Amino acid sequence: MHFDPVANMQLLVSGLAFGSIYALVALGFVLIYNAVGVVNFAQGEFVMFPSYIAVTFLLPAITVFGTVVHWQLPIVGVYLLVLVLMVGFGLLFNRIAYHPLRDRGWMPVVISTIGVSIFLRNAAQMIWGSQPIVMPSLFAVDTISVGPLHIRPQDLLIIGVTAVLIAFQFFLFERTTLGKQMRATAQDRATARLVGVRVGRIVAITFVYSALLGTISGLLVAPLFTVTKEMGALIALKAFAASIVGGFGSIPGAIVGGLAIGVIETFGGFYISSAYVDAIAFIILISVLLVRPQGLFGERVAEKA
Amino acid sequence: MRLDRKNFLATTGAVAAGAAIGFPAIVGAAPEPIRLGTIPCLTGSNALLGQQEHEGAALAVEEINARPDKVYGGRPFEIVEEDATNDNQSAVSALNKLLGENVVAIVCPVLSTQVQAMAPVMKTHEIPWMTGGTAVKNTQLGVPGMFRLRGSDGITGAGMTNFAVKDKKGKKIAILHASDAFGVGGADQIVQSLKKLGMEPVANEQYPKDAKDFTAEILKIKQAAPDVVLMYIQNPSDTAIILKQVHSLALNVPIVGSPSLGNQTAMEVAGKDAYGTYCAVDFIVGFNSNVATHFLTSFFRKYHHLPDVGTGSGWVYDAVYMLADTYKKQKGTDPKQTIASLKGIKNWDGVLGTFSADAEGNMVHSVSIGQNQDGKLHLVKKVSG
Amino acid sequence: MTSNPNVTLSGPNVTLSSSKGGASRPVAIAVLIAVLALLPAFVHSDYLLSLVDTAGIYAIVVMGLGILLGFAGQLSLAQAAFLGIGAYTSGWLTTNLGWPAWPSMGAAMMMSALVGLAVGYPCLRLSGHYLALATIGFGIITQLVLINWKSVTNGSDGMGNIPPPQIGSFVFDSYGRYYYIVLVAVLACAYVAWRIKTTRVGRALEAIRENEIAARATGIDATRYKIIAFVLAGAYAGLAGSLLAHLTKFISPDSYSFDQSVVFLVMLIVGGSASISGAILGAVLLWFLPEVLRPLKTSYIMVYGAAVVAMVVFMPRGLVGLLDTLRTRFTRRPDAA
Amino acid sequence: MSSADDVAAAASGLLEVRGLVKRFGGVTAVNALNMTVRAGDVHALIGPNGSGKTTTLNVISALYRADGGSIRFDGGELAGLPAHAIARLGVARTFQNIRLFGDLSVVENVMIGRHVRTRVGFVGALLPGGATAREERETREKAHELLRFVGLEHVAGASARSLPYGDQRRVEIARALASEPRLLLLDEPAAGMNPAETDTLVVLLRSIRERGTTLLLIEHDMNLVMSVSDRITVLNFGQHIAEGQPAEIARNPDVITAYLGGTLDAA
Repeated sequence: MHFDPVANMQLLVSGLAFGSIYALVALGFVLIYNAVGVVNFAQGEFVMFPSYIAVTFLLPAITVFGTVVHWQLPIVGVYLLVLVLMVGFGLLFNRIAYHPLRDRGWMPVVISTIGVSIFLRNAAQMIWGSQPIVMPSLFAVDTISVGPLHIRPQDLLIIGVTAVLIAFQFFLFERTTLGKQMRATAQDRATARLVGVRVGRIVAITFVYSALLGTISGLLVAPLFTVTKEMGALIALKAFAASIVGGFGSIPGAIVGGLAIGVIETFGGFYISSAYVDAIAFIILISVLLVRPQGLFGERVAEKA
Repeated sequence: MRLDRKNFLATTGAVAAGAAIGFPAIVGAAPEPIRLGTIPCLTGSNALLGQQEHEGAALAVEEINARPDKVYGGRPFEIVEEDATNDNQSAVSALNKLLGENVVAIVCPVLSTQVQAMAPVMKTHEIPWMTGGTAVKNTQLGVPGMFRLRGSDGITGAGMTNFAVKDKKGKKIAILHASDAFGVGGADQIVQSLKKLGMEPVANEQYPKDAKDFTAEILKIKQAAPDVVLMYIQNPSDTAIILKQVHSLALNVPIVGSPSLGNQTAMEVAGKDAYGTYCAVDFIVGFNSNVATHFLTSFFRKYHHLPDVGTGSGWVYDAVYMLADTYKKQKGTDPKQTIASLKGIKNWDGVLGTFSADAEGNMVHSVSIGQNQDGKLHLVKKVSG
Repeated sequence: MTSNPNVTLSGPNVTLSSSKGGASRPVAIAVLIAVLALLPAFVHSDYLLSLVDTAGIYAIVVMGLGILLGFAGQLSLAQAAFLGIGAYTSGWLTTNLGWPAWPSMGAAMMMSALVGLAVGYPCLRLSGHYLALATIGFGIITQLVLINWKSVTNGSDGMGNIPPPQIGSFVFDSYGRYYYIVLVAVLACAYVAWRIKTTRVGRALEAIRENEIAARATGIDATRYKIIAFVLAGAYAGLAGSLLAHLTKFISPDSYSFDQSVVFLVMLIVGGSASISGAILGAVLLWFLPEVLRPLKTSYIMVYGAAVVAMVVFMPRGLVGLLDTLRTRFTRRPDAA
Repeated sequence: MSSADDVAAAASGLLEVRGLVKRFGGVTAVNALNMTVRAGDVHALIGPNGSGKTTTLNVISALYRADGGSIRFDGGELAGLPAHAIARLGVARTFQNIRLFGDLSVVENVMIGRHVRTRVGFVGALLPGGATAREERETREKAHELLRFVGLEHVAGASARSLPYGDQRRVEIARALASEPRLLLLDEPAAGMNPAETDTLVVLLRSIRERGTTLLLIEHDMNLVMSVSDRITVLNFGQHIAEGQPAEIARNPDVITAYLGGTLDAA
């Protein structure tokens, strides 16, 4: 294997694009973790479900519940529609899977999110069947060539949208009242409640925001992935890993963790072994955990006795 | 012992009604249906394959039951379907359930690992097992009554290799395959076929389950500068994504794929990215018999989409018709008799071509190489194993 | 403020379930075992027997997870990997070295226990979600090794022709016969778990689960006990893996996935995590539930997912908690006044 | 205090803390602390909030690692040993924010306290009857006896979490006593108790002392401190500012200043 600068650039772009998706989904994990202290195992379905809804309205013809429908709507309208529907989805998810269990510790919530995940995956199969579905791309060309480098515009879009969302999130958390309330809830719910934050509402908003992050990730990757009921599962697992590498609960950690896993995986697949590519990610993850159990950006939890 | 609640109610109902009017329930009842078992993977990550299997069987049964000339003794076919899901344990329990359902033949799941997991149970039952699993091993498990209605990986792998080396004049062959049993098995067959030609692959890349980014694998293959790339992949979605990335990374060499490359779903999903690629397939539209044409039209009429003929629906459709013909011919549904009859099948015309059983129960002995020309598969040549 | 006398309601015998459960308890257990032992005499369907055999084997895995999670409070999402290690140890020893099944089962148990030790030790520094992720990682790596280490595992093709156990010329080659092996194994594992739970080691594990700092300050070597829990969970899963391998006679890496580990976790939580009977009940119920739902065709997994959510929401302490509540409701009435 | 007193104290010191340092980041919580706890005494450690009392206790019981100095218990060095080893040597403790095994019953909590005085391991547990059963029985009897001692036998079967606050503190004490410690560290045992409960606690602490257990006590309730303590160490900003008998301490001007000019007239 000789060193090839073009190949390396190619790997970097692809790694960053995938890393951006991991980072976006990881942000969703981190938000929910911060707000309610649990991991949402249905986060992958937050990516998958909106993708299905989007293709349902985008394609000239699609089979829904065994009948062919022709709803082809303009792309911007569809994106907005999906986002609105996913707001409702986030609220419903909070109501069903989290709210009844909010005082029962993290384990029951984990199990209930697993249940929802099983439900949604198979509901998707019931509704849309098992055929993978292509989401139309926003771009007329699949690839642009820059010298010897071949770049997919979709990859650039993913990286760009992720950057914008990170900036937006920074603004939201640092500059707005809502963001400050979310942070207060994350840090200490009891105190937040004392100072007048409506914690229940903030938690609901967190679920909605997390669902929207999933939705955007889904809309971004669907043109590259094809829409299937499994499409969110592995992304979610890697994003979970990313959020832990970064330090659970840390937003910059989730971003750096996501990008790092994306890039390391792609390079690892090329230089070490593509058969063991998932192992590479997890070996790095476990090593990070053992050296720095709080993750790269996590704060060392003060020992309390 | 039948566990199905509906059947239980129907039976008790009939008995009660019979008793009420003073007749035994049997008299005047419709002819007893011929119960045929199927075990597709209806749920889990291979649900697509299972759905296609289900569609093929359902279509065949519907047609046969409507055609007096195909029905033996006026007895309609009835399908007893159990979900093999995605894991071996559930597949085995589905099989055990079916075996208690009084079925006369069983159509196996298309996943070879499931077939092998079921083999110990299958060995203890002498009934016809119709499989579409392509692992060479499937017909060598010592299961009496095992019949394969598709070309094995041995035939397909050799066909692809020979085409790449002899027709495309490939001197440097690269392989890209999935890490599942299908991909690994097929890649092994290709390596063996290359060895027979005194060659070794210049790259042999395996991608992990559920992978969505193939940049690393494709770039590695590109660095090996092959003349031809052979792909052995079952999942049509993977196939399509790989073709897209092969295209965007400008790996511009002839590609010869396993049947999934010529699979309807993969071709639709990959679109332009699949144009010009070759594949080894059991079936090519327009180059098969009238049976095939009929199958395609009635399939489309029923399901509003085109079938995945080879991997998915065609072989199951053929399996059901083959059983129907056999029952009619031998005037009975006795499983042992059926096994004997199936062993003697010669030049039987089905959707996937002409079937002749060999000693191991393999019924298909050749494979076609097709090329995707603007979204349609065209026959390039037929190769035998 | 004086203490509320009502809190004594449950009484030491109920909550401790150790030495003095009254005379009825051993009798009830003996009757239950007798009924279970006679089961194959009444059930002749291979389908049902195969389900029962598998349910029993899964109960063993879930009991092991119960020791780790239910007793010691350490979440592992790698039980399926340990199951795989057990299955492949057994498979490799019997098909490659020609070992008989019995010693292979022992070796499978040992092997999984050893790996449990190797994994448990570095993971001790982690807790909660971090531990969960480290074990997910271990599970995924194990599955990749099973797929890629072809010279030993035969890769994705899987390993076939694993012989059934036999005593003399009596071969355990039917579901009915194998049932007795599974029954003995389940009872033995339940006995071990019960002895652990009701003696000093179990109390130490529960102390760690409830409050690790207090447990350490009480003189409990938390590190050592957590390792014991990891090793036991590994051993249980290893035994189960081996039992499964000799039952199905074919193993392949796809059975030992993360999803399968999740299934075991759900079984435990639905059953009732800190209870042995809960682990068994959960395993049996959730293994049978999809089977019962089979007539729903493809929608059954969807219903199964919804059922899991409903069970967690409406049965906070799992099935065992629900049964306890019902029992209390029906038996406490006379002296409730 | 004369140097002769010091020598005498050192000679009979069950616990000797010398030059103990504990830092958190840039903050020095305990700074070169010296303290001698004599065998058989009730020794109180007092000081304003944030003066490093709890930190000192946590370092002694190895929940924190010391950054310097030595802690000698009965002549042996504790610094560097893990928490469970220290408990094994005979140092038990309670916690400021109660740390019971909440889901377990009261008697089980106390039985767990017997851990270091019992042996049955994993293998022993599997063998039926004999030694295991005997030890189990003894453990349970001992636990009930201790619950009687702290006045809680009637709630033995209740879950620890369900008890009122004051009772939970007594369960913690019973659990600590179950290990038959030579030194018992109590971190604000009266916190959250009403006056009646505090009175009971005083009686309890005295009877623990009569059993021959040395007590090192952190407490804010000065009535309690003055009435049960034999000696008092006063901390401020992590430093030792006075040590002596209650009466001496109550007169010490440094101590009075530390408590913001207040007087300890309660004594």
